[in-house]
Amino acid sequence: MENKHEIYLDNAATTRTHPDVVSAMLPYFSLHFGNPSSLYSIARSSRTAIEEARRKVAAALGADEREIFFTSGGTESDNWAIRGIASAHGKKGRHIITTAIEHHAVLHTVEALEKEGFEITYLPVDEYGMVSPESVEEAIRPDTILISVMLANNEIGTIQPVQKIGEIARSHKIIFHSDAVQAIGQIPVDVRTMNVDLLSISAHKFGGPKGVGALFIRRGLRIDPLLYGGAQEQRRRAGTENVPGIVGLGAAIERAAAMMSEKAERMKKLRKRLIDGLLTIPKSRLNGHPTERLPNNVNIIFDYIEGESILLLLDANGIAASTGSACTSASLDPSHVLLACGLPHEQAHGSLRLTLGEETTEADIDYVLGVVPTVVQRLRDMSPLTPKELRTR
Amino acid sequence: MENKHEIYLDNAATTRTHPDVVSAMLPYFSLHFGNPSSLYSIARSSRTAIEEARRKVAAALGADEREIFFTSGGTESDNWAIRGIASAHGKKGRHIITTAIEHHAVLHTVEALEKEGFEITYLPVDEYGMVSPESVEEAIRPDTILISVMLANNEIGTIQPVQKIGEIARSHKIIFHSDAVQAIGQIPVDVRTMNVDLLSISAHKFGGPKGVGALFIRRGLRIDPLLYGGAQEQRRRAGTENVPGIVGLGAAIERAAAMMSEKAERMKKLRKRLIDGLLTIPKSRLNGHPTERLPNNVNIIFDYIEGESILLLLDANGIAASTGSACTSASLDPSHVLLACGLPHEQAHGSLRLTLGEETTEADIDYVLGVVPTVVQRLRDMSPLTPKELRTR
Amino acid sequence: MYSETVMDHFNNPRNQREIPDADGIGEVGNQKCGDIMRIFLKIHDNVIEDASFQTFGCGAAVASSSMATEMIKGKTLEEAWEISNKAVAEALEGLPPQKLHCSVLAEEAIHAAINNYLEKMGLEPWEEGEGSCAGCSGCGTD
Ligand SMILES: Cc1ncc(COP(=O)(O)O)c(C=O)c1O
Ligand SMILES: Cc1ncc(COP(=O)(O)O)c(C=O)c1O
Ligand code: FES
Ligand code: FES
Repeated sequence: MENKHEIYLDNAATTRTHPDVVSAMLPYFSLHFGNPSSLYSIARSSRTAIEEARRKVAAALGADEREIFFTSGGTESDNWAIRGIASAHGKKGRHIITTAIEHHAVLHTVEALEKEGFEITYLPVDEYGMVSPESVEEAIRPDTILISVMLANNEIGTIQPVQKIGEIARSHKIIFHSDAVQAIGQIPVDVRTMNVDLLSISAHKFGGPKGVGALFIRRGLRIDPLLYGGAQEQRRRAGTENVPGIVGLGAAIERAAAMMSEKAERMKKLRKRLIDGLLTIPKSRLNGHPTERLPNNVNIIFDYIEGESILLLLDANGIAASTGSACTSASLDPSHVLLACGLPHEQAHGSLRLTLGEETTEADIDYVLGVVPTVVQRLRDMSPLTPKELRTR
Repeated sequence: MENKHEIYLDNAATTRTHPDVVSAMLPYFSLHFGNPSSLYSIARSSRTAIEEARRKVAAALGADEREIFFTSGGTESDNWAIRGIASAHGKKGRHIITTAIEHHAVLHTVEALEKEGFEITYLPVDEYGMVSPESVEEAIRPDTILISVMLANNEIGTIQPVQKIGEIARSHKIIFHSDAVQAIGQIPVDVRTMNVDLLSISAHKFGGPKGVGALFIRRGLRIDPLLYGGAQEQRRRAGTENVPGIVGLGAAIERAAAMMSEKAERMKKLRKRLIDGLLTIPKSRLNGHPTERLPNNVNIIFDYIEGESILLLLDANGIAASTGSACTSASLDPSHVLLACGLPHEQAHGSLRLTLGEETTEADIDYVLGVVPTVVQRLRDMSPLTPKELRTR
Repeated sequence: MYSETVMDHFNNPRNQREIPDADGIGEVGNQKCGDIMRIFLKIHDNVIEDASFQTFGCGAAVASSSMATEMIKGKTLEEAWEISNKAVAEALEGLPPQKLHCSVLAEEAIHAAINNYLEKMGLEPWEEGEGSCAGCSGCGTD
């Protein structure tokens, strides 16, 4: 029942694994299938392939190969970074600083630590979803062991002043983690200029496969494992390596880095066209920062209507979009990100997120601009909140 | 540099992902690539595919679909089972019973818990690597919260009396976990007759892809998450689902279950031929149980020689084998399993593990039986331990 | 995981035999990693005329013994004593980090063989310098 007119504008939820990436992965299922830990020559290809992928990831992040550790995705990377530091440095202090708009992979992990006696400071954001470096500095206490601030937000696309926050963390000798899951392939990421000690990425957000990611761990940093077992990944992350997945991650990040600046320019043009068009709808507003935002992110509130119903009507018109983050679309909670930006509850339920991808065309945007006003009007006519002057019936 | 004469006898380390399994996975990379949590119709195929795979895994294990939770592999399943129970039931008691011959994914996890104040009993095994149910019963204390005993050992193939241990656990109302990673596709596994509450599996051990596994969690069991974040997997295991991997796991387990009994018969015949042939070499002995062992497992000690050097010479002859488990081949430790069976250090370094697979032929076995005696003799001639009468020079 | 030179010395070990009338025999072993190395020396006028080995051990241990015996042949006892595990590993074009201690085993075996000779001659054994095990991951790990 897939629609004939299909426009995929939910690239922040996940992206199509690029066919070139799939081709790169294929030989590692049935041909070079050896366990990379094995000694014999038929396992050599798996081992070499993993190290090649590690080099590509390291190159894309400005890191050293020995600082890249493969995981099962962004969620594991976030969990590992936070829990691994809490466990290794918990004797030194039990205070962690993060923000109110982190992904749940960070927020629910620190909440679990809260139950174990850690204290968490959730930094507020301004109306654009921006964290101020000053607020980070003010929150630091003698027992602070970790600061975790995402590089770019998954819902509203706001890009945080991570470099400055990193400098502050460094000057106080506090470990700094950043969730860069949404940033890769969209904006330049360099672990040295960012001053990060830990950085999370996830392959399926930039044309790679689902179920594989990586954690950058600065050399010399002490961190406990999250997964115990075999001696893989320098004894830091156990488990037989997902060789095809890792190869896919390497291929995807290399591709994404190579096309990034050209793609970002194109995305920004399309984004402007989309935002300008949507804001002609009365009582609509852009969420997130006007300029410091991911090139592919559009997030708009239409007053008086609810998110899920917009999605369903858009879907009926062949447009795949989202409200809030995909991971929470199974839940009914309002967006914690929009609430943190100061929106009231009704509105925090009602945003439309459209995230463009490399396949998005101008014609797609124009089609969407044709559909959305009708959909919004239809729902406003249905809503008890809509004032008279905005109703057509 | 892959050898022309290639005989893969390391199926306990990993298996070739079967081409039919890869075909089943392929559409979920670039075609049905939607995030299963998303609402729109193009994500429906991913969601349906996951639920279909869950049904297949449940059917193969005699479980209910709602009891199957997908993970990134056997290691995560083991870590989750143990840490999740320790965290959820740690207030009730802090004693855990396991065995000396578990996989490192279990052993290193309980060791980490030991540092956090848990007490661990490591049950001994007899010379065949067998745990006695009586020893389990004797080890139980009022504060015991978990028993973890593997179904079949990865090095020596010994199959444990898990059903009896499960009965004991049940009668004492203690949670029972079993690592069944090596058993799937080899011997029947049924979570109800086994009386298990938690059971770990890993796809790449039975023709599925690396980087995906599952944990069976009996309905109603209280367990904490290992990975926090999005609302996936009934809110118990966060992270965007590895859709192609999960589809591959489903396809592989269905295939493995269908061919199991026929394959096991064939494996047992080949295994007998191989063991009988190898034991004609003087001063050689079979490790593990003579009958209660996985149909595909052969593990032999040749006195006076060391494991890695056997592997290297076999590899030069196009035979891929292993000593101990692949996960530890990067490390120098002797096999903890063989030590637990009572072997001295030198011998615990010297075993040869050959694990057959569905592609293994009688001709392969005969070729191996031709090569091994020469290799053993050559190394014995080199070894300072070899007595005069076994030397050729 | 091994260099071509390691594999060459493993597949075609040099000097792999017993010297029945050896002047010095050194045997060292490492229970933990289960390796035992025995070095035989034929010594004339303070010079090593012949050297051979027997090894129970991994690929790196076999290759290290083979290379070490090659390196000490024709050397004076003092020169042979100075051959470090590093030199053996370098001559092998490197060893994986977790296998470095296998070359330490070779260094120790040479020292043991030389001291065995000195003792037979009624001389004081020479003293080991800085513990060669330092920087090797072999002993410390569990
Ligand atoms: C900012 C951010 N962090 C973490 C994640 C989790 O990544 P994954 O779903 O690959 O585990 C996501 C996406 O879901 C994300 O957008
Ligand atoms: C008995 C056993 N448990 C757990 C594992 C870990 O599985 P994985 O490597 O898929 O994480 C393995 C294999 O490596 C195993 O043989
Ligand atoms: S000498 Fe012990 S592993 Fe090589
Ligand atoms: S074991 Fe002592 S040098 Fe490695």
